[in-house]
Amino acid sequence: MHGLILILIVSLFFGGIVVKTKSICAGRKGPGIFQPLKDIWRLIRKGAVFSETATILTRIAPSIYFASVLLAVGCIPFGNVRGLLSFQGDFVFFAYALALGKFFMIIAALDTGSSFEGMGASREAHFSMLAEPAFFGVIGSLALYTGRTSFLDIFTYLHFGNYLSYALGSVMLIILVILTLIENSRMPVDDPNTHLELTMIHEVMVLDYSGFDLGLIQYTTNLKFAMYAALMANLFTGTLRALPDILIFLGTGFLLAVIVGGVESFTARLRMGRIPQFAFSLTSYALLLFLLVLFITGRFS
Amino acid sequence: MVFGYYFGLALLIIAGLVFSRRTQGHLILLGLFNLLQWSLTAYAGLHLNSGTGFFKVDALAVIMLVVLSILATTSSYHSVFYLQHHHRLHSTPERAQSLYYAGLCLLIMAQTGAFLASHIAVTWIFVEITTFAATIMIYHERSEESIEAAWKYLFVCSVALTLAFTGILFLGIAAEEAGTVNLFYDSLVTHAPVFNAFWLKMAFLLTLIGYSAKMGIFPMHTVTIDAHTVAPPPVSAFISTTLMNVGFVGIYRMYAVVARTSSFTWAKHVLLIVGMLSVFVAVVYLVRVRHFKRMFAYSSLENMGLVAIGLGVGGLAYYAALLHLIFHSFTKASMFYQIQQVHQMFRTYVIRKTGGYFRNYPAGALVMLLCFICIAGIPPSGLFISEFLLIRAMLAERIFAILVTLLVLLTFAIWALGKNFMQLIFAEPDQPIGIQSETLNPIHSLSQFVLLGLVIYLGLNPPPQMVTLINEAIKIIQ
Amino acid sequence: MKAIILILFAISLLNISISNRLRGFARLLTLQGFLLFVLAFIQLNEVTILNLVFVLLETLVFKTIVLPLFLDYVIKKNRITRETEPYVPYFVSLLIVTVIILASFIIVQQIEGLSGNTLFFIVALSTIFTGLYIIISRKKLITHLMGYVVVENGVFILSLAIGNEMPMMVNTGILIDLFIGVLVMGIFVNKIGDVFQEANNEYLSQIRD
Amino acid sequence: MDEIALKLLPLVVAMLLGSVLIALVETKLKSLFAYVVLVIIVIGSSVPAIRALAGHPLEVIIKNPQVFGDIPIRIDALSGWFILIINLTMLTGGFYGIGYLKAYRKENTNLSLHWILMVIFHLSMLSVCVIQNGLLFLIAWEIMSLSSMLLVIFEHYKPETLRAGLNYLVQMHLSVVLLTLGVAGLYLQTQSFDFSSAMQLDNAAILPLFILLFLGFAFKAGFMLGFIPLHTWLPHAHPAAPSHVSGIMSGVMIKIGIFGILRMILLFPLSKTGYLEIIGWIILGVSLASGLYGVMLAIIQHNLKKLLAYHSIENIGIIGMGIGLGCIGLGIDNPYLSAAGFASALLHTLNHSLFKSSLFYAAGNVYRAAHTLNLESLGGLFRKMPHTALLFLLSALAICGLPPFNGFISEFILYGGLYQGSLHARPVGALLLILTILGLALIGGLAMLCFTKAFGIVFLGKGRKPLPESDWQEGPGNLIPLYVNSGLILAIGLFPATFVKFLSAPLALFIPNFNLSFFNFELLDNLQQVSRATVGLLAVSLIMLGIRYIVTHRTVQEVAPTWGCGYNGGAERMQYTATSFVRMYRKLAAPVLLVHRKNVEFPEIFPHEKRTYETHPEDALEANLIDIPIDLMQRFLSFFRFIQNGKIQNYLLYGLVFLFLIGLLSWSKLI
Repeated sequence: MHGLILILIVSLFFGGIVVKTKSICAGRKGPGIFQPLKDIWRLIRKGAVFSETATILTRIAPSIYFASVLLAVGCIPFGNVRGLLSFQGDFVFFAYALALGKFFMIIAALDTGSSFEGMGASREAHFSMLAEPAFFGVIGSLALYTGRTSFLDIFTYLHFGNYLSYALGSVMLIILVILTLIENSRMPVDDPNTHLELTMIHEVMVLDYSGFDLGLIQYTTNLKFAMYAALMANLFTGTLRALPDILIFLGTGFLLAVIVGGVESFTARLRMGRIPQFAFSLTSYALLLFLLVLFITGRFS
Repeated sequence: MVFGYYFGLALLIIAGLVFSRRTQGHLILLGLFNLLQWSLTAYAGLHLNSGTGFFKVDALAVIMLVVLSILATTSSYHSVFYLQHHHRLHSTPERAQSLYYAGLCLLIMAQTGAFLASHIAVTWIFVEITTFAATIMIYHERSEESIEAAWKYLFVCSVALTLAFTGILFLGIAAEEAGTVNLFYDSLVTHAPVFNAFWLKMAFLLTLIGYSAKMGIFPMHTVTIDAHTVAPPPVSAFISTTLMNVGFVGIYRMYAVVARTSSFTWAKHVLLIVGMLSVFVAVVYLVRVRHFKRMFAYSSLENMGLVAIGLGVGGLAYYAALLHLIFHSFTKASMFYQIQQVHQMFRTYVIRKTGGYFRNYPAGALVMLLCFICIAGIPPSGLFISEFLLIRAMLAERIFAILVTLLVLLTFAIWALGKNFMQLIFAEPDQPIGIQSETLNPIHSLSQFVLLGLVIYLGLNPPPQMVTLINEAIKIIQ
Repeated sequence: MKAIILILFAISLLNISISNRLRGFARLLTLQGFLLFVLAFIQLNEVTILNLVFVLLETLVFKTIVLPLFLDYVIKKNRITRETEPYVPYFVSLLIVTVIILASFIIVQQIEGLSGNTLFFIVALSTIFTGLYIIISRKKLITHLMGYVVVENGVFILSLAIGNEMPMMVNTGILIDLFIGVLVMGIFVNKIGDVFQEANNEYLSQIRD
Repeated sequence: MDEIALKLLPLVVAMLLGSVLIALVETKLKSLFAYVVLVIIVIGSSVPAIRALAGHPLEVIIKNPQVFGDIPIRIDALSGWFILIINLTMLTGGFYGIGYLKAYRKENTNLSLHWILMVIFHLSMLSVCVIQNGLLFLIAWEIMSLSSMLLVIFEHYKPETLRAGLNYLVQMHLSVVLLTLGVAGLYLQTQSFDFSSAMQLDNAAILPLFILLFLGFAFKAGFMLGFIPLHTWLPHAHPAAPSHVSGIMSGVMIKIGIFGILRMILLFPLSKTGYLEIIGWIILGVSLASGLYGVMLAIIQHNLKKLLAYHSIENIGIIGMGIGLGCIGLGIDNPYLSAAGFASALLHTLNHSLFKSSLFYAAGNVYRAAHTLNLESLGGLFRKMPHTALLFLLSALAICGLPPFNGFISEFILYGGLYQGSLHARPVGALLLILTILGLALIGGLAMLCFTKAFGIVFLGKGRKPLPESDWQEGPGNLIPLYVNSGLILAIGLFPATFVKFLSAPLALFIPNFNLSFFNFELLDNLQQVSRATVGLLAVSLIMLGIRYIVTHRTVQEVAPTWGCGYNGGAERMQYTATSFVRMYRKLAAPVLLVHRKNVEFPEIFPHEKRTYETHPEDALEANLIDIPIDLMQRFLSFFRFIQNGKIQNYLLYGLVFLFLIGLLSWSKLI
């Protein structure tokens, strides 16, 4: 249960740290860590303006998006303590719950009938489609390595073997980081603070949202970041007791925010045509990882 | 002496038909003739394997006689309607009607003679008579096309039958060398192994080519197709079914002679070649045919090709060939009877000009649909059972290459048949339809429902008598 | 004696192949009919009155007298022009007929075990095939009829070769059939003559696919 | 003939009589009367099916010595399961049909033919599941294809419907030809038509017969076997058929192909030959290929029904993967793998028939309202038909396999099986299985792209072309089937364990020594957890909606035109269209797809007419694997046109040439 609380805490300050690192890299002082949280709180209390062509779907989509991410978060174990939901193959539920959220956001974007949101929806659908197999590849190699098929068992048995599992963990970390960047459409894939609708992906999908729904969506993006941070943390917790686990969790969350901020400050956005190759390269990395695992577990005699 | 009475009475009725002028006279005589025909069939059925002089009743003859009698009654039934309808349109002279009826009865009598004949030359004579009878009826409509078709049919059939007669003479030479005297089938069959192989092969080949004009398979099939196109529908129903059976019987009896000799495998291969070529030629034209009756003619060519393949494959395929022949006769006859009503509605046989038959005349459209299902060999129909037996026999004989090409060709045929039938039944006609469907009363379609029901019922659970009869007929070859 | 007649018959075949006039063609047919009569007369050893009358009637009366008259009547009635209009030039058809005779000669030699009358078979086979060749290579309808008669003569010679085995009644029955065929065809040619002015084959190929 | 058979016979006779009566009932009552007949058949056939599923199968032998030999009618668990699926889809399809066919009230004869065929179609499908005699099976199989073909060409005045019907007829004939060869071969080996006689087949004969019958059944199922495109009839038949017919056909008739394959795996002693594992791998690979190919083509389709038809191929691929996995499990006799594989295959057949038929009914409603199914001219239909839109959304979510619905459950079991397999299989096997997992994930992603496009373009945004005035209204007639299906979809999604429990009987047939406790422990408990997760997802989203309502219902809610960067001319034509939505995908998948583009450029500097841009998606496989060979054959056949040219000389020449040919052949001893 406390895994869930930890992730919620990380999600609160995650947005602030990213903005903080970017402003420090740009030499500015930048707003406080909890500034995004205050914005969200302001939005939640404000009224909303809806487009005339929008149907009821626009109104219910953000709530379902948040609910699905919340359920996905519930699946993640914390150290050797099982998450809210833990069963054989819960990572399938994890991935498909996220997909449900995305599905609703895409059709909500199409609902307003504006060409910008259509463009955003189309890009979002394509990139998530290309990136999704990577997640399954990673989990597949983990399952093959540990011989188990649920999050809790995988992460607890991950470090029984020899030291190689940590090398394995680091390769997986890199893949998961890139996956986070694509899923939440951060810098290499999309520039969050651009103002030209034609280049946006994620921001343009929520162009017509305001008030409570906009606040909810922004909080959900932070929550997703925290979720991926928790996933990465699990790679390293292994069989440690509770206290160091909490530290590691918060540490990875902080570290991920700094990395995201850093990447955003120093790299430019990829050309729209190159993004599919970038997204699909993840799947080939996952396959490579799988071969590595096959080799490690000596099955390739 | 029963056959003597039959032929005497038959000739009497035909003479009466030729000279009587009044239509009631024609109807009475026609009814009488049908009665005579049925009584002969009943007699033949009861006295299997009996017979004197040049005629003998065996299983094959009985089967063919039963088919002939059924189709004779339905054809005369439809001929009456056809002539009334034709008379209303073209006011055909009395003389043409009486000639038509005389030709019909002559044809039936000649076919009966051909089935029952036990001497090879007697079969030939009766087949020659069928040619004359058929020519009279093809020429009935007195149009330019009917003259051309009648002349071609008469001329090519006569030349083909002359070739068949030379075949008989070669057989005579072979018999003379072997010392036997007569050319009766029984003696031929017993003495065949002794005959000189070359003469026997030449005889079989020439008989095959001669009777192919009658049976409508590859070498001389061309004229039967023209004949079907021009002849009045009840007549073409007759030509494309029972007349083909006559050709089949001619070849079958010759095949029986060859069956006991060393050149039997050679004969099987020749029949296989003939069968495959006929199916191929049929598909070549089925794919691009524009006229209904020509399409039916080509489908007959295809089915006769299948029968020839059945004979060529042997074993179970003999049973399949005979079964196929019987069912094909009934299906093809009902198709021609129904096309008569299609002509009444659309005034044309050209496929593109017809359409919307289902909306205007559902009973006829249902018959057409059943005809398509039966002729295409789609399962509920008996033709599927015979094709299934044929496939099983070919698998047993390990003739895979021919089987695959045959199945591909049959699929093309089904596509073509489907296209044309769907056009007739369901498509929209581009020009308004001739007469209203009220004048087309469904009673005319009754006979087709009976025939097609027969095909489906006999396919699924055939009565034991029929099965024993067919097995008896096969014993002639084995 | 029989050999001479058969050779004469073969010569008449050659002449038929190069006859460009219908009248010439008809006269050659009469010659063939007469030769057949002499041949049949010699060949039939068991001379019964019935056989003699029948053969006499059949060859002499029908083939040499009735048939030519009938053909002339048909030619005059339909005002058929005198040319036989073949597809193939005369010289080439002459070559073809000689080739046919040679071929039948070789074929008959191939078959062993023939009882003596090989010449009969050679002439019979060559007559049949020449008749078929004439039908195939001539345009006019009337020449088809004449070609058919030549084929019939060939068949008659063949039946003579083995005639005495075949029961006479069946043999004659067959020949009657052939003659009825020729008669009906002749009537038809008249009918065609009335409908089509020029009774050759261009008009007779409307029914095609 | 024991008493059950006596009970069966009057049922069948009553149905045939009933169907004849349909023609006599006058038009208004005709659809209703026919539906009553259908319901009676459903009740009559479900009783033995449920008893079979509950564990005691039924067997009746009918004697017919001449042609068929004895005809065994066996209803075991497998056929019981399929009979229930058929009955369910027929119920919803028939009900929807009544509403759908109201517009055709004036064509009386066409209607009565349609409903009689519907009854015959239902009876033939049931008999295919039940009859185990080879020849009678073929007859029932063909009657099924024939009656479905005649149902497809209901709107026969359109030429393209007839063409589609004919294409369908020929392809189904090919399927029957393959099956005939299989049954004939079977009869040759075992001298009896009874399917169960296949047990004593000797080794050499098993494989060829299995392949023949597999190809025959795969034709009906719509597999795309690499270079043997068996699927091409689907995208032609479904758009041409009326919606309730295409719903029933894709919902259940395709499954009869799957039933055939499963029945064969059950009957043929494949394990004896040792090939079972390799066959499993082949089926798995083939299904993955056909799944990917189906969804990749579905995305670029313009016609909504064609899109759904191609999607059926994808779902057949998923079912095939389940079967393949099951066979592999049987091959290396790992009970968990085979249980997971066959359970996912069987459950997905039920799921697919549920959501695919409701998608087609929704498409039927769209067609009734907009008289067109071309995605380019639809849009903004949510206002006109909110219920249909929401139910279409629900089925779309289910078909993409998203959590709270039934599609997720069968894919979840499949994923479990695939991962389990990759753990135990040899290295190469593990690699292949991971590739299948990646493929399945990619299929999920592509399906999501396809259905966001379909739902978003058709129902959301503004109408792209003015709607024709049509008096069609959303009424109970066309919504109840959708609600029934959606209710079942949600029920299976939320409480999977209860439904998977039914599967234990059919699974026991497949897995030799199948112990129930193992099945309960491994599969069912896990599904209990899954149901807790899905119920949790639903609960949390409802809570969130509640919170949202509490927070926002007092705040001011205004409505304003969509943000258009200041441009306020009508947004209809500025919206994203179906083609533009998937443009990036089309560029990526260009090599596989065959898309004809017609591009009218600006002729001169100051253009008069407007620039147009058209794309026509073609099925690449069909284009060069079917169309090219056919017109080659056509050209070859036209060489022989000269035979029937009317000249007498030629007719005689053929006889002589034939004589000469045979003489030559026999002289050279060739014959």
